[in-house]
Amino acid sequence: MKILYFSWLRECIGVSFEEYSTDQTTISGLIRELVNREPRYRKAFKNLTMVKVAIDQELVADMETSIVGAHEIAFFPPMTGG
Amino acid sequence: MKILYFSWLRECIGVSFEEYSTDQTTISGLIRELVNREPRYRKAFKNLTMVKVAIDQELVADMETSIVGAHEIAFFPPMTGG
Amino acid sequence: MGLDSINLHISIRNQNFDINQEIKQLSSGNLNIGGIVSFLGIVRDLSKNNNLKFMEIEHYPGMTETALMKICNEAKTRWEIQAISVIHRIGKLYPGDNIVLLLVGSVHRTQAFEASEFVMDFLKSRAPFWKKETTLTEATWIEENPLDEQKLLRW
Amino acid sequence: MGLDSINLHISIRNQNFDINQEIKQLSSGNLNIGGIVSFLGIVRDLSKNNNLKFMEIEHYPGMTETALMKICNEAKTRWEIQAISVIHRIGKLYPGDNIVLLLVGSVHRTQAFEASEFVMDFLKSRAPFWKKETTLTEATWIEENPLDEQKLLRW
Repeated sequence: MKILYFSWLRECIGVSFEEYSTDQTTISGLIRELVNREPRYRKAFKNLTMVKVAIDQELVADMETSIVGAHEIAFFPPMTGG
Repeated sequence: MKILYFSWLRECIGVSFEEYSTDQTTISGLIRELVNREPRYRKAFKNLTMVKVAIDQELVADMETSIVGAHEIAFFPPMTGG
Repeated sequence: MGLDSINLHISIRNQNFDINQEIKQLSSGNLNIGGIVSFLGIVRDLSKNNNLKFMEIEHYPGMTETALMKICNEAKTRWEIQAISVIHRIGKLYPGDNIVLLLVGSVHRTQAFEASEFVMDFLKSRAPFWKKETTLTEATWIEENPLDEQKLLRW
Repeated sequence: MGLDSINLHISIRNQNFDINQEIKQLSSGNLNIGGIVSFLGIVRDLSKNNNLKFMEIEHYPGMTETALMKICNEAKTRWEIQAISVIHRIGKLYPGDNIVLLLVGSVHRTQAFEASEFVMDFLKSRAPFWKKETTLTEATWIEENPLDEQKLLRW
């Protein structure tokens, strides 16, 4: 799958996207795995109330949502458009 | 005083304004006097729910409002701007 | 207080307006205006047989300006807005022509939206304008929509 | 149904827009549109020391368009509106620059006003845009206004 990062999450992790394979089946599982990878992920996901997630370009509110079969997962802070 | 007519009241009465002197002290008194003057006034003021009044360019809702000292009285149908 | 602290612009006229230019004028010199809500009214053909030739708009010079000033000042006391502009055309207008342009500038989006609705609702039923439609077959004065008067009750 | 019966236009881009031209495009060929409500968002200097140099807007290509389409279609099912246009700029913008233009055309004024507020409220908190402000001294990502999320509850 492809993982995308936007805004300060992108700056913190240092890439705008990466290809990634995981056996994790939920968003929270994926985040746990990333956080254990490197300090930059730990820093980015430090405060999860500041992180929003989209699976295949659809916003999801529940961190226990399944990511099985997902092509694209995006992490970003609350939106500030308009 | 000056009496002004707008929209179909103007068309019905045939003038856009006229100078007028009256001993009447209220709007309803003035209308009664006008109606007794000529058929064109009777026709214009036939249905008073369709007639609005402004005294010195200020809309008034009550037909018993005093016109004593007024400089300008206007009769017109409900507004349809915008 | 009142007119001093708000940029208020009212214009009743025959000529058309340029929206870009009006917006530029409204926001010029005020970088606090982060949002401008506008309402543009256009002549549409509401006649039964869709055969409107033109519309004529009459108004009560003097009272119109006073009534609009009053409405805008009331909006200014109720909402946090920085600037209002109202342009209303009079005379002969054709289908598709612009009739009215309201611009409300504010720091806060919601404030500008509410103030705009307020001004339009009162402009419609309290500013002395009257419209006459001429179709291919007849000329009739537009009648008040009873809903317009009802709308005022919500404010 | 959905997109068929409504004139829907969504554009995410670097370049500025011309409001006159966008309005012309929205109302062209639809004389039923008697009113157009618009919201124009402009870059303003909200930094503490009033020293904003520029703003950068980032977005999520693909998701942005999908999210806006969804918002506009929802507005279309809730209100009687004939046309919606949303233009949102991305990239580097300076104080006074246009950011966003929303146009909603309708036969009924009130419908257009409500639909516009709805679209702006959801655009603000549900469309994937992020703003970063660079002042003379620092660069910071704008934080969400908690009120924006609350505003969604009224719909």
